[in-house]
Amino acid sequence: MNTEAGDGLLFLLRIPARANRLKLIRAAVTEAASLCGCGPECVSELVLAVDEACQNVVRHAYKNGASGDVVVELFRVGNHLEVRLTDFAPTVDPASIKPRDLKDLRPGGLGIHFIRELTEHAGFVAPPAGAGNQFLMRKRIE
Amino acid sequence: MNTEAGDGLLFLLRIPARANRLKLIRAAVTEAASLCGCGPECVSELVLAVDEACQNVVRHAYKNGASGDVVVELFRVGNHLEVRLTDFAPTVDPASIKPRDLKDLRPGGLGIHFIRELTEHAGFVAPPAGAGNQFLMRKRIE
Amino acid sequence: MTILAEEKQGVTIVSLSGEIDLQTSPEVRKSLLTHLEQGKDLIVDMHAVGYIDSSGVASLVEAYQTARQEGLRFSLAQVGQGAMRVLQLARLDRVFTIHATVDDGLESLKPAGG
Amino acid sequence: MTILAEEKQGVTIVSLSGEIDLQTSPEVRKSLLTHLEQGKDLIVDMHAVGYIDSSGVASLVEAYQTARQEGLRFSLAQVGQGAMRVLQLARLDRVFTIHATVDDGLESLKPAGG
Ligand SMILES: Nc1ncnc2c1ncn2[C@@H]1O[C@H](COP(=O)(O)OP(=O)(O)O)[C@@H](O)[C@H]1O
Ligand SMILES: Nc1ncnc2c1ncn2[C@@H]1O[C@H](COP(=O)(O)OP(=O)(O)O)[C@@H](O)[C@H]1O
Repeated sequence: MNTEAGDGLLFLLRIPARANRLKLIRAAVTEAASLCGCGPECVSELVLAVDEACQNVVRHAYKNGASGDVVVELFRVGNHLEVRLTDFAPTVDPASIKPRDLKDLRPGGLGIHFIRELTEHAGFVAPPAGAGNQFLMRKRIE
Repeated sequence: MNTEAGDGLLFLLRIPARANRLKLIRAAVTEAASLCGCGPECVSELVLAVDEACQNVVRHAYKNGASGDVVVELFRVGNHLEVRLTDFAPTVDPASIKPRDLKDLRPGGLGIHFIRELTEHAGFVAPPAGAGNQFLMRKRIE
Repeated sequence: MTILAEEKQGVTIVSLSGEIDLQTSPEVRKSLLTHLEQGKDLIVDMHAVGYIDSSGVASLVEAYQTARQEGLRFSLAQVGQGAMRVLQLARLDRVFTIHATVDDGLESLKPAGG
Repeated sequence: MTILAEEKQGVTIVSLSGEIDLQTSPEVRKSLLTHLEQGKDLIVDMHAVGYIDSSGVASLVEAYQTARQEGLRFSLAQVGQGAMRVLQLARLDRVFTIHATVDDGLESLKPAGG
């Protein structure tokens, strides 16, 4: 196993939750995941999952013109990478978040489905004090 | 002027101060500076200045096997970018930091010189509570 | 994101290059829909797409559906490995017509028995 | 960082590609010094260097100085715009011999009147 990066925090990135910042987030995740020994496919999958989850913060958590930051934290925990996305928007009811039936062909509604397919685990956890939501994803390093 | 990113925090990146993390830092600075309308040369210059300052944290602030994080914050302030690098190492005496005479040809000792050439302003400022040092750089967006 | 369009044998070929994400997909969507308004079949050359996310996929779905409504043929060509993986995740690899090359696409759009 | 070496006309040509930074410069340094131990003139092909920082420059300076001590010629070839800017910042653009191409470098290392 690649030991370029040991257990613990790989990075914490706080950034305004806007569409034009997703590229920067992807760049950071790409570098950090590569450093942990993720192969190219695993890196792409993690990058897409994080991007989709960040998009949801941009489009749904901050809505009706509200804006704020998102905090992306990437940790290495043994042979897994753990991503924590924190926002400062009103707390969401996790039950309201469901993937749609893919047979019903229409634009949109794929993000949650992608995240579930691309990670071993994904879901909301209790947000830290002062935050609105925290979304946690876990993916095996491969 | 490019208004893709307005005044304020572009990103805050907290990351272990290690040589193998510099690439990630460079990627983040590249994306954020480009977003602010910096041209390719200005981006490269800022990236090099930030890299050199981070290297100094890795090699000099944390020394004798000590380790810790560095926090890279990039702000847009009008037509300037402002970088604040914070470490949690013992506080340095700014007077001890001098560029060397370049005529004296030897490997090393170029970082401070590069930083001064590449930025409009660079120097230590009072660190926030709990931190060891904060190094501030300012560069015009061009 | 760079979007180039040309016409070949009466078919519009739109070549996308760069990263299609939440920031750039509105451009892609608008460009595809505008080209479809010309009433010609459309092939999207995907070979230079380095990244595509769900919002990019949504733009393709919308163009696909618009084309069908207008009785036009819509297909993709030269889909790279990364983009193909995303289309598979979206279960669209069997919905979209996907050609190995733009020329294959043009060939298959030719009137039969020409 | 990829480091490739070959020998041409009795000269070692080391081609560096990728980013030379605090993480990768020790490799570059070691490779250049090891090649110099073979007692041959050395040309560093820089065309694929996408990034170089002060630690990378330090590796080049050390190789340059080692070569001089050993009475060997050390030069750079095909230095890209970005790397050249960094050498200029370090005031080394006038210290190092810099060739437009590796072939130019080989030509200038040929014994005179051959
Ligand atoms: N971070 C979030 N905050 C609030 N609501 C969300 C969040 N993420 C997803 N949702 C809800 O879940 C739905 C499905 O999300 P998704 O599968 O990503 O598709 P889309 O975003 O295209 O609708 C969204 O339409 C939204 O109602
Ligand atoms: N962040 C820092 N903390 C402590 N000392 C520093 C720091 N940055 C620079 N220095 C001191 O200043 C000197 C000059 O730094 P620099 O010009 O970057 O060259 P080099 O790091 O190659 O010696 C260093 O050798 C070190 O003693």
